[in-house]
Amino acid sequence: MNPLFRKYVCIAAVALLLAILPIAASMLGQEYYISLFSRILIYAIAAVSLDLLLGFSGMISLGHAAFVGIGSYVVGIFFYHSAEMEPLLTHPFTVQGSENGLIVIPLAVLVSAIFALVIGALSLRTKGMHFIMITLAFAQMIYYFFVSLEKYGGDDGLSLYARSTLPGLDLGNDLQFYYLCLLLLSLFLLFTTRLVASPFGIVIRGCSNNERRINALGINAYGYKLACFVIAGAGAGLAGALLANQTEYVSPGLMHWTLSGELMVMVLLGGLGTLFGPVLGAAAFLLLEEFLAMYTEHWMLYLGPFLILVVIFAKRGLYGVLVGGGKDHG
Amino acid sequence: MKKIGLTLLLLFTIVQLSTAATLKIGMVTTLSTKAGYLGEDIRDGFALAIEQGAGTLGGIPVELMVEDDGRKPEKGKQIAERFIKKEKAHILTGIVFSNVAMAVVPKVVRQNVVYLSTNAAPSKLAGKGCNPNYFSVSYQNDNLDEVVGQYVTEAGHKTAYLIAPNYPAGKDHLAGFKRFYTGKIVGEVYTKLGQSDYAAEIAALRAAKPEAVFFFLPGGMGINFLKQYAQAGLSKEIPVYGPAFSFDERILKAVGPAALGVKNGSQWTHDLDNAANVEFVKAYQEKYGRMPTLYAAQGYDTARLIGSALKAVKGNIEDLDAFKAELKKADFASVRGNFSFGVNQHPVQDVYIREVIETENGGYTNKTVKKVFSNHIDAYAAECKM
Amino acid sequence: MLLVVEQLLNGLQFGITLFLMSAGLTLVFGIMQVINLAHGSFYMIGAYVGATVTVYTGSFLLGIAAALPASAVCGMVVEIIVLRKLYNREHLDQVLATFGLIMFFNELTRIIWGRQPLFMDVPPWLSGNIELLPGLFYPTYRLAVIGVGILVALVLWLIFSRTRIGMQIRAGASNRDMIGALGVNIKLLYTLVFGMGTALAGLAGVMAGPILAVESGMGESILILTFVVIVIGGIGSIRGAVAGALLVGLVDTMGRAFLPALFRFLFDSATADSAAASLSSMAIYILMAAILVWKPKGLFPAHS
Amino acid sequence: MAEMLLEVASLNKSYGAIQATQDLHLNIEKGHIHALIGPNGAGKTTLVNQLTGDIFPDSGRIIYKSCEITRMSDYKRARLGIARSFQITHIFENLTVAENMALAINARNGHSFHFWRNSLKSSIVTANLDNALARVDLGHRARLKASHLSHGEKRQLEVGMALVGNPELLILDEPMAGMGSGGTVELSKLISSLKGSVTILLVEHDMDVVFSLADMVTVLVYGHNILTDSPTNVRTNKEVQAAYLGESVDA
Amino acid sequence: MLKVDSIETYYGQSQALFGVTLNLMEGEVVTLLGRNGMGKSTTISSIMGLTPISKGKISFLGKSIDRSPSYSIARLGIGLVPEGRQIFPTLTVRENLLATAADYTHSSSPYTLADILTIFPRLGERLNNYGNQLSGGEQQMLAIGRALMINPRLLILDEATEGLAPLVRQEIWHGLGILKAKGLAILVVDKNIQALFKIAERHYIIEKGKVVWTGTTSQLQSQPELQTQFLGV
Repeated sequence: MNPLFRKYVCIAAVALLLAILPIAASMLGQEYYISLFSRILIYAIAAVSLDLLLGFSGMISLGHAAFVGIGSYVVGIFFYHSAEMEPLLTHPFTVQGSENGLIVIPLAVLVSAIFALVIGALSLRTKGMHFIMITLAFAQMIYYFFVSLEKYGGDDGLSLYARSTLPGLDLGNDLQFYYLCLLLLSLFLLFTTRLVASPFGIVIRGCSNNERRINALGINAYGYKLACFVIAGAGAGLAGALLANQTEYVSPGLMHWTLSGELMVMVLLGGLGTLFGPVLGAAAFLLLEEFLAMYTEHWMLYLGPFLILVVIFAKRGLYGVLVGGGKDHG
Repeated sequence: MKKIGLTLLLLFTIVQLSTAATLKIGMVTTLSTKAGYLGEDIRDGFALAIEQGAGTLGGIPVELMVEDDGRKPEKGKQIAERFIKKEKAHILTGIVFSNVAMAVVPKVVRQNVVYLSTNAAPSKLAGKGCNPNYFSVSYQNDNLDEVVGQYVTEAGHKTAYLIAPNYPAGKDHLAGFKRFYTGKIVGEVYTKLGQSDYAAEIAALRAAKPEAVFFFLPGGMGINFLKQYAQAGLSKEIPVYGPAFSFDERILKAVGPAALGVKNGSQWTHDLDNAANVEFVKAYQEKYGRMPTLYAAQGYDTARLIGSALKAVKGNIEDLDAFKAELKKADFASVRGNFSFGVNQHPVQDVYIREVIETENGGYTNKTVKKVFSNHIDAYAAECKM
Repeated sequence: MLLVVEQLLNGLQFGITLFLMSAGLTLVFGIMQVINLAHGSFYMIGAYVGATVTVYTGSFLLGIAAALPASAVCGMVVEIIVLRKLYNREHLDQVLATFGLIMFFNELTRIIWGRQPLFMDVPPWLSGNIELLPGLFYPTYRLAVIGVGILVALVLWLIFSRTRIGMQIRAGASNRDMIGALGVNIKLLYTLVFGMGTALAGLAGVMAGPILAVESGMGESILILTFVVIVIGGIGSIRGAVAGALLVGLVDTMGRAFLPALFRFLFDSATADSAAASLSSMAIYILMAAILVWKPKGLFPAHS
Repeated sequence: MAEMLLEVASLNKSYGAIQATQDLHLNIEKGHIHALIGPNGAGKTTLVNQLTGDIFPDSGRIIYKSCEITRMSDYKRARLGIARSFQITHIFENLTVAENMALAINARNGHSFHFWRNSLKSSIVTANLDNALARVDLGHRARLKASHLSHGEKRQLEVGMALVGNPELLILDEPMAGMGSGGTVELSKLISSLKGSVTILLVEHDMDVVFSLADMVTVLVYGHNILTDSPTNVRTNKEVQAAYLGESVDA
Repeated sequence: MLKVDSIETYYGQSQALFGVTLNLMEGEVVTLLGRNGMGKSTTISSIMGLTPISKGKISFLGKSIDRSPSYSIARLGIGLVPEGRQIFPTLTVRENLLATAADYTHSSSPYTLADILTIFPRLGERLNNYGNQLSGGEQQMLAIGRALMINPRLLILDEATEGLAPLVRQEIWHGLGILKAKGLAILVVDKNIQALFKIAERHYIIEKGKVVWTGTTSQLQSQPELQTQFLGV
């Protein structure tokens, strides 16, 4: 089969499956899977955003979960203030809490992007292993900050008691929430697919291959990498905002470095440098975790070596298995 | 493509499996991570009660589904959701940690499912956040600190030094102690969550010269602290106190002699003299070959409470309100002796001070020293509007 | 004043434990360019084996004697089976594969030793306190840890500067092909170096056993600190590891010891307590970020 | 007097005890193909890297179009019209040939900060891509991933990318390295076709190429400019002979 | 002693050697000549096992070495003085000499530090300097000394005097003269043909990955056109 054709068939098949899955699940009386798959879609957004860093720009961030956490806390904190009828900020101007998804979700994306801008601006001064570690350090800082943030529950986290409101939608309804996630994932994939093929995208991909050459062409690689870092952070923030809604709960646990590690695993499992791959990776990882844990308490004993095997032998991940082709953008 | 097929296959297998007739109880607990033994004990205590009833609780056949939350709130939530939506469980239990409970419980109880806590009982769920579908069979988190506060006051220590991890539960626990302690607090230190070395804190503590030290450091943190405290030679100089969490039999095994003589607060000890307890301790040791911990006792009590209510409603929990009413009666022989529920459906029970002693075979355990509170009600009950 | 001295000692002792961990990790990274997240697992293996043997035989020294080869052998087996395949791969692959190793080892110890922490006590001949200065008592065991750390640093220094194997290791770090072309079996050398690094981690683990809870997953908390140390110090540099370890040990300890008092001058006590606690838990990460922003390759970059 | 495009004065750079560039003076006349030759280790690449801003000299000055650029960062120099090809092929292996070229085109035109539009479909790219590819004879390879090109084609792409946007100074660091004879001829033709329109600093070992193309040749030994002269004079110079063939030329 | 039989070598996809054949007898000094980029260094690194060959055979002292790791090739008795010297920069001169020293060939009188210092007295003054503090010539001497310290039967020098000052070259040629007198076989890559005429018996000229000419010193001297065609300026 022509690889390109095969790729489109696969994407269409997965898209179709995702579209009909909740309906099928309801018909079979297995509504539970709707929420599991909402979670998968959300993690897929986070994984795709991380793939922009790992797979396309060569920036290995071990602190990506921090942005997921920040996004979720924005939703959580605004919800908390809305529920407690207490202004979030009185000085220098008043900010009220909100449960409105049209406000809090974009705000979550924005705040994550701002954090990514600051963290990225500092981290990108370093390279290689230092970059890995400095991103980890920033994530740990944010983690400990929220652990000790008593007002918002610290390590115990914050319960939301309801999902955000959106005009014309009831997010409390798992089915509607699922389709919102699916829509946002699709839009995010569309955006990132265009992004990596855009002039900006080829600069970014060039950076991962040869930063010196990018500079020799008269492009300041730093600025582009930073922009990419910010976009990835914003994507993670979007995932965080949705995750807060899905679990109706936020906690610093979302920012722990092991979660960053798991996001990396999803990207790799699905296929590094393929935007579509991390979606599969997120699904595979969460399903594996779910079902392995059902069969054995010691599921990590199997997942660990499995990961190593994937790293050593199946670099292109699930995407490579399905589509066959090497790295590409799609 | 293969994977999708696999998923579908799994889906159908699960549909087939989920058609058994027994009553399902979902246990979300922590089996992995460093704290895995807590969940293990809860599960084992619970399972013991089922085994004693030959696969039933109160004569009603039950199936216990246990799954590891890995101490991750969202994972706990995920499992709970599966138990409810897929397995159609009406009773959930088992959570060890407050943060998991805070993520899982509010959503669960809104879905008309009964949740019985075998351990974590954060203040938020005891006061304003109380719910008719939520029962704590263990305690309210602060109880075990309050009893120590009272005891330290009674013991005549005029100054105390407090240590807890820097997170809300740590602050809650210290607040519990302070609620009943009337002496002077000469130091209140919050440490990093998961901290392993306490040399700096111990040095500062020594310099502050308190008459007593109270700490809340669950799990490995407590082991580290106690060992290092003893190594610094302080255990002979300044008595240390804490809630039972750092003195269960399995932790004591890891702490060794460093904990000998330390007094701690608990609602249960293996030597409590009542028939249910004697039977439980004996049966548990026979089955698992180790001393039960308070977590095991909590798991066991929870199972037996469920049994008593199931028996009363003859296994019909479709009428959930009737079932809850029976639960609330707490008509079972608790291994703790006195046990009833308060308005917020948290225990009204006796709370004791215990002391760590060495057993004949060189192990370590607790012996009851004194009953400090009788029919103690938690501090948040008044805030509960139910 | 005595308190300050005591806290400095505490910082030193913490730093030295970190050094034992970092030395191995930085060697492995400096020479083989491989990031090993599983380094903490060898610390855990050292602690578990040490605790088991110590309890079984009643001898702490036998515990150490068993822990070192156990962690070294585990390390070398892992090197041969997994890491050799990753030397020429990107850091990302190494991070992920060793992340898998962490999962595996944590679960394995849980299966072998059960879920509850193991007991390990200070040997009687090292228990008690020593009066270092009038009024300053310090636990003997912690002094012993400081002593062992300094000894290890000296031995490492001797190995590196005085022995042929040390020269070959340094030579291999700068030019792998050349050292091979001069008749040195570089693969074997790497395996040995890796084993040495994991043995040091095992030593750190068994030394920590009497002070800390020996439990599954104990490696992760120290692992992150270890990475902080070697990144601050400059990856691949033993000198950097010494400097980074002491810096992290001191900053962390001093922050915990004196920030609360300092903050009480500025805020009311409740605010001061929690602000100081938050800041001291973030202190080393702030330190690391600051150093990297100032010197992106760490304090003593090895390949300058 | 002819107009100088690049002037290098008293440039020094050392690595440890090795003086890689030693009191170096060099002037490159506008429009010339100026060759830089010298034995291995003479400091040619070190000099190139200082000219492009990859590394900074210890002392000395580099003046480009009467503007001092000694410590200007690499990407800013590129924007001033200094383009380079690398000694070791530095194309983007993970991009297609067309994308490589489009990257260069966008970069030269300051059109890279677009997130949405396809990189190959912007007007500036469509207007220039075919020409740019044709110039280095890679039109038929446009959709191929660069890693799949032959060595010679990679070098052609390398040079082609440096040529995009018509730089004023083109620095070619051993463009012929590792090429078969056919490729050498192709590339020589390309370079000679640029003569006059672009100033070129050519670092090359292949003396046939150097002497057939260069207007001026500089010989570098120990990081020092021992001679700058016309090809004919360089060819017959004793000192150069010594540098290449050893001191005992007359032995 | 050394037999290289029509080897082909690739760097990634680009072929560098197109069937190089050469051989070398015990005690012989042979040169490999050719302009830059023609495959001389690739030939050397293929012999040393650093760049695997895809076709052909290499044997040393009758043992096939074309699939051996480089350390075992070295242990058979081939000492490499690589292009660019590749001194270990973080080791002192003494350490550079001692780190890998070994008597792999069970020589009757293995080299000692003192022997090396006799051949290259200049190194004696620099014993405690680090590799990166040496001048190019000193590095070259050190690289030769380092290779001798493994007591090779064959010494391979890649670009032995490239970029060195005339006086330093003299010192190095002088040192090689001593080694030749001791009966060591030497394969040398250099452009400095005049000096090579004095010590080498035979020559191979490589052009575009192939041996295009081979013959003795007198043959090469009698054909000056070869020098301009393949080597000269």
